[in-house]
Amino acid sequence: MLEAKNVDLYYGAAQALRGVSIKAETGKVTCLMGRNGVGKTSLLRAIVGQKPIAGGEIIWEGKPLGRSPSYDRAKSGIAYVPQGREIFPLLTVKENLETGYAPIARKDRYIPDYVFDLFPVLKDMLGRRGGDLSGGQQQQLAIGRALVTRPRLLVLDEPTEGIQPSIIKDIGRAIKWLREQGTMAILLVEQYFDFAHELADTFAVMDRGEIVASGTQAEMGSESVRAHLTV
Amino acid sequence: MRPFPSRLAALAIIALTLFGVLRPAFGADLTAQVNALGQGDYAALEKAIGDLAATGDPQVAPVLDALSNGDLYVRKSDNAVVKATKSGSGFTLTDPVTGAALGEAGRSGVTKIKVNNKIRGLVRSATGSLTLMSADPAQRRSAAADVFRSGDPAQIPLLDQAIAKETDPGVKKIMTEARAAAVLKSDMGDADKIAAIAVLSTRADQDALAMLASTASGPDGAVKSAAADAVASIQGQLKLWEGVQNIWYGVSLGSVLLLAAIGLAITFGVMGIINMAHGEMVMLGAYTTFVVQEIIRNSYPELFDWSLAIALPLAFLVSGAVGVLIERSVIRFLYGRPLETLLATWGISLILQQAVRTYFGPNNREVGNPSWMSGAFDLGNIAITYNRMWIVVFALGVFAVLMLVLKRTPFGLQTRAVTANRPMASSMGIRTPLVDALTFGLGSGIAGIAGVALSQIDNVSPNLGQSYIIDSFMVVVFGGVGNLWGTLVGAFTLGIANKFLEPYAGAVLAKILVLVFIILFIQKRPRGLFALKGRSVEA
Amino acid sequence: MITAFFFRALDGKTWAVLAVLLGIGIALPLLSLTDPSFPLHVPTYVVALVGKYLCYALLALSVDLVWGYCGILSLGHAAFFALGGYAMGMYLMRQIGTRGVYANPILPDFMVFLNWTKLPWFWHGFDMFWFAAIMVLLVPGLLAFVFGWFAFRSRVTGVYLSIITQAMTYALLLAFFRNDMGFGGNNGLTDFKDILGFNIQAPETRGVLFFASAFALALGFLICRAVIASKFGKVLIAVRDAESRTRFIGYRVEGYKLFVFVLSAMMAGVAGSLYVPQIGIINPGEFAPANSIEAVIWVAVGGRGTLIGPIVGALLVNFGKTWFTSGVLAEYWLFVLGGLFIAVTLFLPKGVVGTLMARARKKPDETKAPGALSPIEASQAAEEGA
Amino acid sequence: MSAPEKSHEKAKNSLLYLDGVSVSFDGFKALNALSLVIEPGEMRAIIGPNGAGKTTMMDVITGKTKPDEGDVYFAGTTDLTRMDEASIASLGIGRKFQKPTVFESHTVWNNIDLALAGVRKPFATLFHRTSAKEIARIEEILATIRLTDKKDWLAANLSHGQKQWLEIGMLLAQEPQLLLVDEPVAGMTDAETMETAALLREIAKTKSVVVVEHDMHFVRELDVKVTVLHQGSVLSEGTLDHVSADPTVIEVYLGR
Amino acid sequence: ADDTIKVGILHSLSGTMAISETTLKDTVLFLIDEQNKKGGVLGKKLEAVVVDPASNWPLFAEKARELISQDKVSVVFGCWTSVSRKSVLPVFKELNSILFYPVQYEGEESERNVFYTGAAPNQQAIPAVDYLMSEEGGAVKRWVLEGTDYVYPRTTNKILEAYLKSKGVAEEDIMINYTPFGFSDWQTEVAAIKKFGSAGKKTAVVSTVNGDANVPFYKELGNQGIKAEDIPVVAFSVGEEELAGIDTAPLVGHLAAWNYFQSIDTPENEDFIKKWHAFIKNDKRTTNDPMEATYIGFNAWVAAVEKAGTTQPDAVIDALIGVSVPNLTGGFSTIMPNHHITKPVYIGEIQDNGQLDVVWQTPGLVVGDEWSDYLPDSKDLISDWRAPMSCGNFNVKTGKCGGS
Ligand SMILES: Nc1ncnc2c1ncn2[C@@H]1O[C@H](COP(=O)(O)OP(=O)(O)OP(=O)(O)O)[C@@H](O)[C@H]1O
Ligand SMILES: Nc1ncnc2c1ncn2[C@@H]1O[C@H](COP(=O)(O)OP(=O)(O)OP(=O)(O)O)[C@@H](O)[C@H]1O
Ligand SMILES: NC(N)=O
Ligand SMILES: [Mg+2]
Ligand SMILES: [Mg+2]
Repeated sequence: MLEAKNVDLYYGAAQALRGVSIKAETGKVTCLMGRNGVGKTSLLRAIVGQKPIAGGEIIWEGKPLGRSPSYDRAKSGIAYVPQGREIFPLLTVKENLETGYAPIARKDRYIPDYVFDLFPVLKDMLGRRGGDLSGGQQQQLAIGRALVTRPRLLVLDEPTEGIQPSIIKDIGRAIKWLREQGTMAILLVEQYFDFAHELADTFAVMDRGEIVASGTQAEMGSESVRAHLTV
Repeated sequence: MRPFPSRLAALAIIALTLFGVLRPAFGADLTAQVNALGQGDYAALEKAIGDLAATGDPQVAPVLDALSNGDLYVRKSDNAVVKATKSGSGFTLTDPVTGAALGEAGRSGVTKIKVNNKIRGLVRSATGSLTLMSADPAQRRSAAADVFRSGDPAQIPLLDQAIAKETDPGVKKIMTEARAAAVLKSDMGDADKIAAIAVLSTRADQDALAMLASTASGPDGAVKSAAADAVASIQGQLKLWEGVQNIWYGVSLGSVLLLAAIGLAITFGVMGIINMAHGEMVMLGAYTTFVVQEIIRNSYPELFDWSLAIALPLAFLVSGAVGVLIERSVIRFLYGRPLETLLATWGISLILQQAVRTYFGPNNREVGNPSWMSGAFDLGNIAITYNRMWIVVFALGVFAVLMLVLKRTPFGLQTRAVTANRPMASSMGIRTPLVDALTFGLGSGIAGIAGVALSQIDNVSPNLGQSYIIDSFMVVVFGGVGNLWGTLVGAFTLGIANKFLEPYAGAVLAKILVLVFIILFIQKRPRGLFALKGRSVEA
Repeated sequence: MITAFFFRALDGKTWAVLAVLLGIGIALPLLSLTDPSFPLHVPTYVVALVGKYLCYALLALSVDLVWGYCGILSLGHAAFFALGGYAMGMYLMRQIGTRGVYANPILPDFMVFLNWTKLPWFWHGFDMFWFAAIMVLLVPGLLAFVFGWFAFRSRVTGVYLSIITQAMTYALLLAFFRNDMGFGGNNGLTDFKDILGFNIQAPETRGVLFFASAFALALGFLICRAVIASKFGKVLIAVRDAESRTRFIGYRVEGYKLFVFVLSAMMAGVAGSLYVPQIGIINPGEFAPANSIEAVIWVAVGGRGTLIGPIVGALLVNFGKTWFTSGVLAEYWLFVLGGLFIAVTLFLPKGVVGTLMARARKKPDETKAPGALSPIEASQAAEEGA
Repeated sequence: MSAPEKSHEKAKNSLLYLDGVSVSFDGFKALNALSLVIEPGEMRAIIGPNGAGKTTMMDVITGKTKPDEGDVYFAGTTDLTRMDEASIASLGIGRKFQKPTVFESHTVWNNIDLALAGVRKPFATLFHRTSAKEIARIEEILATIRLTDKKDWLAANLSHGQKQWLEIGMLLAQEPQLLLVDEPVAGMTDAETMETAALLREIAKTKSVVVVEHDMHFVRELDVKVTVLHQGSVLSEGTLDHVSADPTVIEVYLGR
Repeated sequence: ADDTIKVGILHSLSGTMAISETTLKDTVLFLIDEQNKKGGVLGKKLEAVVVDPASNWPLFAEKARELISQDKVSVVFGCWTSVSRKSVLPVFKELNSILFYPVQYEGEESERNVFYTGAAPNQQAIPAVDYLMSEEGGAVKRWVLEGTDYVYPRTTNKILEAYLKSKGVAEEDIMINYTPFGFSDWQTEVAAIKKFGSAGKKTAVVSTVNGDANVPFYKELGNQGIKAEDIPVVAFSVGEEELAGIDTAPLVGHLAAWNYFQSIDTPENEDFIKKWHAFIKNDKRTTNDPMEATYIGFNAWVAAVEKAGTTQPDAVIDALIGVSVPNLTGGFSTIMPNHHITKPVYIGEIQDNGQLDVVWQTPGLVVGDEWSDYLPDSKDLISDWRAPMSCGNFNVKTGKCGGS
């Protein structure tokens, strides 16, 4: 289980996160929502270690992560699908997937079949350069790449952004399938409410760097979530 | 030993010649003649050499060799000519003819017999005729070559004898050519000369051309026209060879450029660091070679031929370690600020240069060529020097290994991922600091081994790096940043272009033209020869 | 229109810089003419030294205009500097007239002893100051125009552009080295006697040249300021940050680049032309790629994308060089200088001026001076350091 | 393939006319004989699978990519394939990029100012003074994109979504005749999405708009003719309901 | 302080020229040390002021100005390349000080403030060619003039070309070629030399190749098998110091022309070398010609100061003319009115220990000729800095002193 407690984060002097606390449990999808610029991405970057936090702590599987670098967090089972995908453009699709070998045991260094089952396009495109793929293809690659590290926490930042409906459905199915495996905590940032609603076990809503509402799907009616998202 | 009066010596020579050339002379007679070498000025020396040669005694050859090598001295006490080798502060003396030990002498006890180029030339043609009959084919070969060069008609009878006895076809050919050369200079009949021209025209090289050309400018007649024809045909062939030669020189220059640039193709091409200290990494490799050779020279001289093999891994380690140090202490704070790497690495380059200057001194250090890196062999009509050839082979080898590392190993993959997007690579679990350090270390290490090779053809001085840095950047950029194949093709293209221009435009203009060519070429292909393509690059 | 153009640039800071530059330009030469016992007396040595620095500062300013504001990292700007210098040198050379060692009224000495019989065509006209003055602007400007016209039209950018500018200056270096070119080979042009009829070594002449350098620098600063303050300046920064995006909103990027590149080359040319009479020699060494790189380094040390930065950087680095190359440090000065460069990059990432300005501003979210390090770069650096 | 004159004829009454446009990258056909006509004042939604060639089509129209073959005409007569990006933009074709690209070290205000219709030539910009009218216009746009309070922020400091808005603002500032909008609502909340739709509908009253989007709610909200691209050519065209019922569209795009 | 006499040292300690110039800095320090051991000059100790002009020509001018006007040195020993000398010249003239220039150069200069203790072309190039043309030198008939593309080789080759032609050498028997500074790929050039030399006539190369380019040049000569017996190369810029960086075994027999060799066996030289080794604490360090030129210049200055009784430049400049000091090769060198000196000329052959053995020498001393007799416009010029003429470029035809 991942637990962030009272996290503060600054860009220069501007505070992007103010005492944010959130939990993501294994086998569940935790969905973080909020309008543009409220700090969702910032929180995720704090969790994966791309941005140091100024206050609070982030605890993963009982141990505080402190200031450990991203690659150590990856080794401890945290995988990240960033906003904007961040595919390695000059690496082929296959090579992009293989970058996930770094934190895992030698015997696990193969691409699990379910990656191709979930995203069949990747199989056809193994030899093409990642940077040449279309946006939707890159998004699938980014998720696939994260899965190669066999994560126990999957952090996804707006995975539906710019993706065609059928693939959104595929991604939705993929996330569901991953949840059903029960081995993985999934932290999902999403703007697309219908999509989030279908997947989320628990919700958290952010505004201006703070969590303004949180609770399980049942506790938080969809209307109350929506209300927080209107301008 | 009492010196013979020289008149007596002269008499002895005449007597000996009458007895027949191949009869061994008496040691005593020879000794007198040898002693004549130390009796006067250059003119006297020339005469003494001529006299010795005229004995036709094979024992004379080593004596003359020693003379030419500067090993003959005059012992002051008795004016005897001795062979001296340095031992400690003095010399160990031996008899030049018999090789018998003659004891020691202090530095002031002997004076060297000075030789100059003219003397050396004389000695060479003299030993040529003396060793034509030697038992060693290599010696006969070089003797024949010497006779060929001197083209002395007086040697024709000797050559005829030698050719008759010769069993080695290669040597026989040279002897035949030597004979032809001599015939052309002799006053033999037209038929003989035309036959000689035919022999020489099959040789078809610059030397043959020179001999035929002087015949062709002689008096009119059948000989002249035959020579003129031969000249024309040789000139045609040489033209062709000139093209081949330019290509080879270009390839060789290209391989030097490749070596100089290949480390930069990693630190700059792959990692995006404008690495102005690259040249200094090359320099460190060259100095490593110097240190290795210095130790070998002082302690294990028999290992000298292995010096480069020993220096290679060491240079890789030294430059690589310095690279890692630089990356960890400076460069790592500059990722994402590529332009500032220019400033910092410039500073590093100044420091490294001055450090080497302070430690090793500002002067050139001597790095020798092992025997297998010295000299040349002929391929058709071009002389291929061993050092250049091995450097071509070496450059291609380094390139291949590097290509394998980057394309076929997990480390290569991680390197490419890290340099493309450091935070994301880290999130994929790649230990970016380690990969960064190792990649920069690899680039620097490769530069170091390039330094080992370059020490074989260039100065080893604190300025070594500076002289390659601009060319290296040109090659990497011309080939297309980030593409190793580009660096390879770029290096050879620029090398060959340069060498084709040089004979016509001269070295300076050729270099200018190549630079202009690069500028124009980049207009056509703004991202180099092997531009990276795709939308990611264009954004 | 023109006055409005300059007027807009004249904010308080600009006034201050102009005042300081012109003040120095007047005060230093005057003080150097005072009696050595006068407490504020300035030795002529200092005037000569600072005069040289001012020319370097103008060169640095010109580099910053293209690099700091338009993202064109020119590694060949010393070429424009040198060409301006050569144009001036040719004028000074022709002023020698019969006072040359061979007393040839037309041919400079180096042509005489290499057996030239007539003046090459490109030397004509340089006996007139106005002609030379035009050439000081025209030759570097024209080279920059032709070079830039091709390169910008072909969309050569980034390191590719940097390297071909380096190739350009390197080719010129080699070309000017050739005695056949008619510019005096590696010895260059030297042994000048007078300029506009005044003895070039007279303290008064030196004073005027010094003032001219300070004035040129002030003028250059004002022009840059005005360019940056205009909408044109905003477009430049846009080009620097996202060139292709700028095209898509309708700006013809090559035109903008060409304009600043030529402007900057002319500034560099003027710097060179003032440098030569004060130094007394111009030779192909000025084309050396290392010189161009050094100019870039002055800018980086001072702070790229600030107009004061390059001036401060040029003064600082060159003063350091003067200082370190004498006395006890003489044999170790490269360690000091190299260390300085590393320290600046690591500890003053925006350069001396850039960092001071950022510190003065404190509030990070405010508009920052255009062109200081982009926050992306800065934040990435911060993260890496963390 | 139609002769140039003929296509010219057909192009006459259209604002944007693409005929038989093909583009390939290293042998991969991104556009395959694509034909498309936009009438003056029309708003058109373009949908299609990821990789169908939608962005590439915009690249072709705006001069970023030169087509291997085919015709692209603007306002009937202007051959866009012969023009560079800047001239095409000056003709009145504005574009919002899929990945928001703004001038990071400019303030939000300056980003809009740069995009503002008006001077484009170097000398003109050198002596240009921002007029009161222009200031008013910038403020108006800032209000529209809700970045008024961030007008002095550097664009680099904006979040992803804020950059999207800023880009839309820049597009508005250009006042183009034809707006090419690539995925404007990606990363926006549902409420913002609806607002954007309203904004585009407003614009479409006077301008022509081509919108690429994957958000079906948004496309429905636009309520315009939809073109479905697939593998570089038109797969289906019509109302949203019409194309949504097309089994191949469901197969390749909408999914089940 | 006033109790010392300051001596400026203006040699590059960094950059491309450090390789040659650093030794000269040490030489001056060594000479100052020796002089101080003898009690200094005029009862005052000498004090060295060392600066580093860093192989940067404008910096040379700046540093010269600093030495003269800030440090108030009485004399400066410095410069190697001609361009550095040209660069500091205006400063020495303006501030009226004294420069001793210790390197062989192209001539065509005689300035009141400069004393040229290196060889002029007639003290090096012409005797070398004379030797090669002689029977003993191999009776060379065909000539390659190979140089680095800058003023010294260009001028020297102009002079040699005129000289060779005056000796009846035909145009087609002279090949002139230039390469850039620091040139390192000599394959084409060496092949061309080989080809030019295989035309049947005895051929020699006169090399004015500069500095670093020599090592790769000689390596290529060795590897392509050009032997000194076939095509000797005589160099004017290669001395013991340069050879220390090369394996000389393949080069034995190639030549150099200088006014001094380390191998020259005189008591003065032996003493000099011994003390030098002690000073520099390294008995492998070589000595070379520019060091001797520095030695001569330094001693001449000391003698002139003693003679004038002051370090005041005008007095010392006047006093210097006619000063005669021992050189290291067993004779005396005299400062002539043209500010050049008299020197013997030696031709040495490279030995496998990196030393040069004298194979020939001029019968007497040669006076440095600043204005070459083989250049049409300079042959009418002479220089005499003694009053009343006091002119560096007096035209004997027009009877006027050109220049100012
Ligand atoms: N590199 C940065 N430097 C300075 N400020 C930043 C930086 N990145 C983000 N911010 C600011 O921090 C705040 C939070 O940004 P963040 O990217 O976390 O938002 P978000 O919730 O992910 O928004 P979106 O939905 O648009 O992606 C925003 O106001 C943004 O302007
Ligand atoms: N520069 C390029 N080099 C190689 N392939 C390219 C390039 N640009 C586009 N492609 C390829 O062309 C195809 C079409 O890409 P395009 O970006 O136009 O798709 P799209 O319809 O906009 O998709 P999305 O909805 O995901 O944005 C993709 O498969 C892509 O990989
Ligand atoms: N004077 C010289 N050798 O440049
Ligand atoms: Mg976000
Ligand atoms: Mg797209």
